[in-house]
Amino acid sequence: MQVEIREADFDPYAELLQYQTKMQQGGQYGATTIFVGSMRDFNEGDEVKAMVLEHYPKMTENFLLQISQEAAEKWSILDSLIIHRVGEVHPADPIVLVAVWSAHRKDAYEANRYIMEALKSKAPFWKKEFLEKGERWVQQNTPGR
Amino acid sequence: MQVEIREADFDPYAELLQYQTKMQQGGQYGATTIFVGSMRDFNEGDEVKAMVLEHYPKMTENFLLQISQEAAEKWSILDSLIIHRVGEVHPADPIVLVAVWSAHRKDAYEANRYIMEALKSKAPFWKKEFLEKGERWVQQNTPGR
Amino acid sequence: MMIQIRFFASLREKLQLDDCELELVGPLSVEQVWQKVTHDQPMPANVLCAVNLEYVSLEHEVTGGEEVAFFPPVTGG
Amino acid sequence: MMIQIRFFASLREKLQLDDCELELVGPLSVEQVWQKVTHDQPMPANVLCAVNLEYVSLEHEVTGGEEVAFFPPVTGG
Repeated sequence: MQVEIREADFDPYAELLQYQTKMQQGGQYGATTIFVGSMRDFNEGDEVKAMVLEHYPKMTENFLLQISQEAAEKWSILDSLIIHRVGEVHPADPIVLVAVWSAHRKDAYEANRYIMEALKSKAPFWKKEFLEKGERWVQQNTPGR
Repeated sequence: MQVEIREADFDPYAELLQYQTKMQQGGQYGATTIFVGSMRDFNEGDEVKAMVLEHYPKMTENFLLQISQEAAEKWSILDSLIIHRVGEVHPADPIVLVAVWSAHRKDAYEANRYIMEALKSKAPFWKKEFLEKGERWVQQNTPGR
Repeated sequence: MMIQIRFFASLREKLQLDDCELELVGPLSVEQVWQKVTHDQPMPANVLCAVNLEYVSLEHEVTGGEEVAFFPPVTGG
Repeated sequence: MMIQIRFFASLREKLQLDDCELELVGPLSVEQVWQKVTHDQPMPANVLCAVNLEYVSLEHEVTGGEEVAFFPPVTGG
């Protein structure tokens, strides 16, 4: 179970390969579910040029670890990984990676979604968008969207 | 939208990176959901040494394309990829990869799960397990598990 | 008119029947195709059937030129 | 006893308040902490509050030594 805040661009697929190799649980997990959230170039009718992600250091890591643990209590999972970007990101850059390894797909799907919904609704990150003209803070995340 | 049957081992993360690069839709998708099914070394109380996956050529591809299209009609998705192994596989080998790209996470999660449940319940693949002593056909997939 | 018949996985092994052809004299339901090619072996309750690569029910009629497939519950993924 | 107070994101920019400290003479609710450090600016309805890195309600009392944080709805992921 691992949680990381990244200040630089990352390749989610390279991270997954590396983490999974280190896990050494091949043969135990039958199901891996992965969510990758990436920056879109369009939001609320406007073209977005860049974004800055702010976070609350330590509280973020604590919270992400807490929801990973909650997921491990609610579902039968073997391991999980969360990576979240902070700092300046550009369209197409990965922002968040959530991966869950489990024996069976039901646990893997449900635990992954649980973590993402908790992250979206309560993890202390904030996005400021930079548009052609000016900048704005994203007001709120839409539940379950 | 792509569907592939593979006769040799594949690296799902390398495939994802390659497919996504070719897609050229970076900035449009905010959500990518991925399911990777891997071979477990244990099933129904027995250690499994190897497995052979048989399929019904052409019907499999048709069916997988059909469920990809159904998912694209039911949810707002930008692209999808399914890769499924056939032939001899060993513990920890990837068997199936399902990836869905969408603007928003709800569509990406639901479409991915829809494809996997349809694949598990109706795509014409069959697994034969090789145990320490003897071999056996897997009897059926458990719905939603 | 001929039809092609195919068996897959455990069903192929159990019946010890390879893929074969059948000459039709008139339309047959896929259930009747089963009876002819297996020489009236009982059909397991969970057998699935496809005609020309699409799932069909056992009542589906074939008239010639089709590929008919019988197989056990699928176990992919 | 001192407490540390932090503001994040749009709230920090709007209030134009940097992180600061406050000397406590007795226990205060986090709502009272807000009133003191913002000089009674109205608190937006959706403000979230954490004490020592855990979410708390506005009635939560601090007695000294804590880190109190105020921030707008989160928008990560």
